[in-house]
Amino acid sequence: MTARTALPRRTDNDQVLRNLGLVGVLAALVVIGIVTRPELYSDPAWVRNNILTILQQASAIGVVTVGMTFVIIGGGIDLSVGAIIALAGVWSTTLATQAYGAAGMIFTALVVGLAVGLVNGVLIAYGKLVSFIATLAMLVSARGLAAQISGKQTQVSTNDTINSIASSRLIGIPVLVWILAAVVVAGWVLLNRTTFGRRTVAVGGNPEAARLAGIDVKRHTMLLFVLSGLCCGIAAIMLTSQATSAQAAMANLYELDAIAAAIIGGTLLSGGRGTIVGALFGVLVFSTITNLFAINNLATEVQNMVKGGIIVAAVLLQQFRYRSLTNLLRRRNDPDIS
Amino acid sequence: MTARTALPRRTDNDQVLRNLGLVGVLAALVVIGIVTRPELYSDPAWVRNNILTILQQASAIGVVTVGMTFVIIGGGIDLSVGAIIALAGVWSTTLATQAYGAAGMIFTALVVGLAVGLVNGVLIAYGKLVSFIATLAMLVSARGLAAQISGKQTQVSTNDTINSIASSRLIGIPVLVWILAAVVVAGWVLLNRTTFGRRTVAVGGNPEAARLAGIDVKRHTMLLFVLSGLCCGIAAIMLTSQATSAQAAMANLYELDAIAAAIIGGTLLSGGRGTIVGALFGVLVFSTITNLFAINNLATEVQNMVKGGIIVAAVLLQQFRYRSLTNLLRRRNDPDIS
Amino acid sequence: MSKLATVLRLTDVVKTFPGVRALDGVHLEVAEGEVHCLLGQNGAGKSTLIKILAGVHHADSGELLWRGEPFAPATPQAAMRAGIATIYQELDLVDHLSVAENVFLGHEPSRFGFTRRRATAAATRRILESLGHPEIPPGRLIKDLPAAGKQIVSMARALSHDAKLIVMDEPSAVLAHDEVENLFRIIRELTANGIAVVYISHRLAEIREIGDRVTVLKDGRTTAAGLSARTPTRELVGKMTGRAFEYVFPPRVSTDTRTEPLLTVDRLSRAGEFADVSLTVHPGEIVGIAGLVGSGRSELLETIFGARRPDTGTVTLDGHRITGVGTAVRHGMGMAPEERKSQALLLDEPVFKNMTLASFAAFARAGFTAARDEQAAARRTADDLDLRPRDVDRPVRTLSGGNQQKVVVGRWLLGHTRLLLLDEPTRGVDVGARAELYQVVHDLAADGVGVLLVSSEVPEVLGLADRVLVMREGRLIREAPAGDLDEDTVLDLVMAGSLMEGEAA
Amino acid sequence: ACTSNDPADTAQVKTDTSGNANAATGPKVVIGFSAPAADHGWIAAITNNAKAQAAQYSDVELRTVEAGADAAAQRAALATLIAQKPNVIVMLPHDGKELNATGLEAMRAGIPVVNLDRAFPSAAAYRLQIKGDNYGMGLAAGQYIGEQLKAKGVSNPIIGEIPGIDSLELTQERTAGLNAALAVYGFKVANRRPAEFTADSGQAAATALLQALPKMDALWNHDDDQGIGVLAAVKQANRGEFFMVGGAGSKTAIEAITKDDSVLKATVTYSPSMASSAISLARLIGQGKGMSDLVELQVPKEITLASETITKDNASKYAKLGF
Ligand SMILES: Nc1ncnc2c1ncn2[C@@H]1O[C@H](COP(=O)(O)OP(=O)(O)OP(=O)(O)O)[C@@H](O)[C@H]1O
Ligand SMILES: Nc1ncnc2c1ncn2[C@@H]1O[C@H](COP(=O)(O)OP(=O)(O)OP(=O)(O)O)[C@@H](O)[C@H]1O
Ligand SMILES: [Mg+2]
Ligand SMILES: [Mg+2]
Repeated sequence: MTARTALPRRTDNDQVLRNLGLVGVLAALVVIGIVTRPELYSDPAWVRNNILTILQQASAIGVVTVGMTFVIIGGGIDLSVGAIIALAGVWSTTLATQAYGAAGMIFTALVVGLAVGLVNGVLIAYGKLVSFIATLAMLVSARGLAAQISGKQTQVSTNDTINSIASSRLIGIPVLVWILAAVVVAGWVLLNRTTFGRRTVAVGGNPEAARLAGIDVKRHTMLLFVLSGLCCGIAAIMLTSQATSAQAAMANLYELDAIAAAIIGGTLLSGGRGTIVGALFGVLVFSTITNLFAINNLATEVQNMVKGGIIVAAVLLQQFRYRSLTNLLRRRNDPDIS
Repeated sequence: MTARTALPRRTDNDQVLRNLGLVGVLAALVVIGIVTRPELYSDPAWVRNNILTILQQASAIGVVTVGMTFVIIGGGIDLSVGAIIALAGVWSTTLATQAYGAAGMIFTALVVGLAVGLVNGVLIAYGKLVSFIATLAMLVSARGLAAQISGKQTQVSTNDTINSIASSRLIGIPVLVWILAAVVVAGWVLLNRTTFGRRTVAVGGNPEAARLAGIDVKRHTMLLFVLSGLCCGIAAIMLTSQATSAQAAMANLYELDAIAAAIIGGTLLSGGRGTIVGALFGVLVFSTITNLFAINNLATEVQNMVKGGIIVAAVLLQQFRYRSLTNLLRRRNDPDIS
Repeated sequence: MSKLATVLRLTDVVKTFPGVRALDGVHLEVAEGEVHCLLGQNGAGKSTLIKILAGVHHADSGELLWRGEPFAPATPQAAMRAGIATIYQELDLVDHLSVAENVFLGHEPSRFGFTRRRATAAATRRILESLGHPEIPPGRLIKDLPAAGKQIVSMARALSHDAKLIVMDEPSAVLAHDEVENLFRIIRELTANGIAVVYISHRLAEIREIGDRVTVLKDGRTTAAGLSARTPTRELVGKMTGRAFEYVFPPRVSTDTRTEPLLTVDRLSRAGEFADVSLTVHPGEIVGIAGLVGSGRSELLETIFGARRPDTGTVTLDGHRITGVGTAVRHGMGMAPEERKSQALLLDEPVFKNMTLASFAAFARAGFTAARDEQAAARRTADDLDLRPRDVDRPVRTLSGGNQQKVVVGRWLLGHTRLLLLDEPTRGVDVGARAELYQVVHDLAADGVGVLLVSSEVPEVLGLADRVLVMREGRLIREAPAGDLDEDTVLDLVMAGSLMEGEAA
Repeated sequence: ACTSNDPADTAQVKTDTSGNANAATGPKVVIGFSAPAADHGWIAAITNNAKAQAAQYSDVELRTVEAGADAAAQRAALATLIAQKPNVIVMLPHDGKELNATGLEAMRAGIPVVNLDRAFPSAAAYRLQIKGDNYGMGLAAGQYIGEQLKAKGVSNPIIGEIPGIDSLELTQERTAGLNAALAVYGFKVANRRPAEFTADSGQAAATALLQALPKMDALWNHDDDQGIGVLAAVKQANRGEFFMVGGAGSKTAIEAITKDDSVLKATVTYSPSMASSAISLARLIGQGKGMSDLVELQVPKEITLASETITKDNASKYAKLGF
């Protein structure tokens, strides 16, 4: 029995290895970029700029993915993220709201995000609806409401403060990237260093055990959807700033992208396990793929065909690395047992 | 104690009650229709025709939902159904395929469906990919390939046999409805009366238990995706016949509709439980909602807002009926116990 | 003892689940600082009772007094706040949280919502040390602990609360002999501090050793309250079952081991789990494997069954190489695994479908299942195993723990099983049913079925098996006919073993 | 010459490149081109026309960048294009408002932008705006329907409408045009079921519409691609008491009008030939030339193509233009 103490903390390793796998995938994508467009990659300024562009393109969906990761770890799913963004974006760019200036617009987007998340949360936690159905219903409704509010028009943001968020930099790094970084760090701390985060894992991993441990599972579930709604509110501002406008169809299919990024990053769709860093890597993989296609100017249909293949390859590669390295590590660390 | 043998099979009761709930929802929708458009509902011929139309419009998605229900009960999810339909539809309407006549087109659609399902199944069962990711990748790739094949054009079917499927009737009932009925009956028998169905429930409910009971979980998982692919192949023919054409963007978002219908019908998203009849009712609810909106000429954005509400109300109503009725039935049947 | 104050008093507690009256007038009185044992057959209502105390279920009627006050905890949290901590029968831990996080789940030491990880780890280490398990790392994830380690963590969790009453629902079921001693030491320390313990176990010997008083439940009613723990077995069993019978092993007809072996395991190894294991099982023979928890027996059984791939070595059943579960089952091997919930049961499915999970294909005709035949066969097996309730259409989830175990064993009585692997088959099974299970195993053996049995209860291995293998740290260190061994020898072998090493077969 | 005014004198969708001073080879012009991913015949035709037109000129190099599935993807793609500094950029934005900032960026970088079809709100974001007339399209359809019904003497007609994706602004404009034209006759739309520019969605929308209107006099379907499904639905429902007007002017639609064997009697154009014109004009802008039929020395800032009504009578003239 005493020999067991020597065992490493296996899963932390698992996570690091999974993430390493994703870093490998990212590296592979970059190598493909270098090989196919050497002339671009030979210019350091271009490379630097390209990295920032990739990060910037990943920022809004990255923020959404952080919220989604919490929801999935907590045992749910949120199909309404894209719709929440649209509703928050549209609401905060109505003429009436724009009259209150940037602060009013930001406030509106966040409150709309929180409110819709709250409705989701209440329906799911207390109305006992399956989250898939409740958020699907919300997807449909919120986009409908957004269309109603905007009169199906693209609403242009005339607020320079808002519009300049997307074009400003801080210490050479785009503000949007800073926002993403802040959300990721906050998400990591929340998941790994707070009671809220630990309880999220418990609620998703074994709700019965969580209940027996005295956790208010319903309340916690509700809060997870509120959190996701809040992230959507933030993302709505980011996207509005990027597009200097908002419309009912914006952030289309973000739900799929966010879920896919979270899962590729190692979050278990059935809940109880997941990592914020992995989710970030998942987002970066997707955004790097898009970049790679753009610099190679692939036709969209070819892009799509290839993209599916890359996703599969990425996950396989990651699994492969993960398994073989895990085995290696196990052997090395467990010689005392056999 | 012997009195217990007289107890109804609890699980079946639950299912029947859930389905009763959905029948209630359907009835409510019809009542709303009658109240809002009495002049239409006063014409028996119109009513008869309307029922057939609803069924006909539900037929292709219904077939897909049967396959999806199997996949979900078996613990997976298939996001690629819409894309498979598009690929099968496009492939079977290329000029080269159309040259082989109706049989060639049907054969092509079914083979494409089976083949794509097989690829999904192999990736998931043997490549150990999460089904969400594998089928998402397939979604992207298959639509890309469909766009490539069709040159992004709408391919018109010039085959009269194919085109007439959608307009033909048998004993006064549209052929498409017959196909749906056949698939539903076959699906019901397969799920409830065969070893394949039993394995599906076991594999989805507790894969480890299934494995330790000697079931080849991988092979079975693979077969489930093949089955779903086959259903998509059938649906591709049905849709092609209805639209007398196929294109890469056809059957857009069918995956969401099919999953939602299955879940509303009482299938557990986490696997191990589900009913074909429930899934059919789920599809009918959606198709009746669309019909109700049409006859009342609701604007799209209002439609969407209302639709979300109806979905939530339907599930809540169903839960409510289900709980109270279950309790009633239980009380009535168990007098010997207290 | 009798002058100690009563802390908990239950009168006429009734609890009905849809279709079952689980509690039908329960009385219970627990005094400060005593170990109060709850005894009763599978499904008698013990777990239900303690879940009412823990705020998980709510009584339909009846009176609960907790330290003189009426008490009806609405949530587990309320019960914990009142000073009642519970170790549940089903391990309810979160796989992807660490040991420390599980111990303090729901009442994490924190500052402004931030967990104090060092403090949590230190507190956990202290508790684990007091439990005699300083080797369990607080930072280790639960999923990486063996079953016994999980049980320790469950105990640590109960101790992490400042409880006045600790309820333990079959805590010893997954513990080996030495661990049980350790558990008793802790219980004695607790009671010395005035903490009351409600202790549930199916092992009468344990109740004798640790218990002060006993309350017996039968079919949801208290049939005897406040008996002395030293009440004769015959009387206790009588109160539990309404019948009188002993914890006995039926006599064995000797088997002819000169026949060709049914199962041959040749130098099987899996890194980190077990090494160089060779053994045989003959038709009609019962072979028992004794060993400490964590000695690798479960892994060995799973590897023989083909559920794990061996690093080296072969398994042959009747001349057929076993390469996977599929071939194993096809050639007539069956296994009742250790963790029934995660490894064996479809909880929402009815009993009969669980029983026929490995054989429904054999009942089927041309791929179409024969539900009626399955039900009839399952009903017969339910009779053989004394399943309660005897309703094979009820979802397994609603069965008590012991009855669920019977369903798992019953699965392999239905098919054409020729070699049965049993991993802790009587865990959580009550005395009466245990005797029936032993009889079933003997009948199987008499029909020529080979049985390979793993059990942490040495008397069970010695009483049931013809031949005993002793396993320690992944190696077989001794093989002998059961008659040549006694409990002390086996325990010595299992724990120390050094003296006997040379004798290893 | 501008294709929209006189399509008959061009080979399908290419402008006449001979017998015209502007056709003479000039300095080399690199034209960057971006249009949304096409899952629709019209957009596919836009890209094809642009490529075909560019191939006509020896002094034009066309660099197409794929614009992906949404505005964000197109922004990213255009960022890489701007970095390559082409002489002119021709783009069909996913959404003019959402790509306004990108248009400004290119213009600021000294690259003239030709906006195809979907206007930027800011005039500084483009050098030339060439677009179809969505409102005019609805107007034309409404006028045709109104005239026909008036001629038949129907006083209280039941009119159906099947738009494309309803959340798009262009759909809103088309609907507004239709309603305005019908109002002149005192008519209005009885039921409106949007589809998604695909044939199967057209079939579904039309089936629902036909069910809601057991008797109908006229139907405007915004898009000929989805119209394939609409016509199928009409046949499947065994209906024929009304006439239908299409939109965009696809080859199949023009053929059907010519054959006159279905309810489809007319279609109002929204021709993808505008892409060809855009390339020609982009070349002129790049070379600093004007349009030879105009007195002005430079290409004008805005060109809006008229929407024409194709009927059986003039269908032969348009046959070549169908996409
Ligand atoms: N959630 C539930 N729903 C329906 N019936 C239940 C439920 N939980 C327990 N029961 C039933 O209540 C009765 C008492 O079960 P309980 O778990 O309390 O027994 P137990 O005495 O703990 O048995 P064991 O020794 O096997 O653990 C059993 O008949 C069981 O089937
Ligand atoms: N999930 C796991 N992760 C890491 N090591 C494990 C795990 N499960 C078991 N082990 C290791 O495998 C060995 C055997 O464990 P196990 O508890 O299954 O043995 P056992 O003899 O079957 O005991 P039991 O009486 O509990 O069945 C031990 O060294 C244990 O540490
Ligand atoms: Mg119990
Ligand atoms: Mg074990």
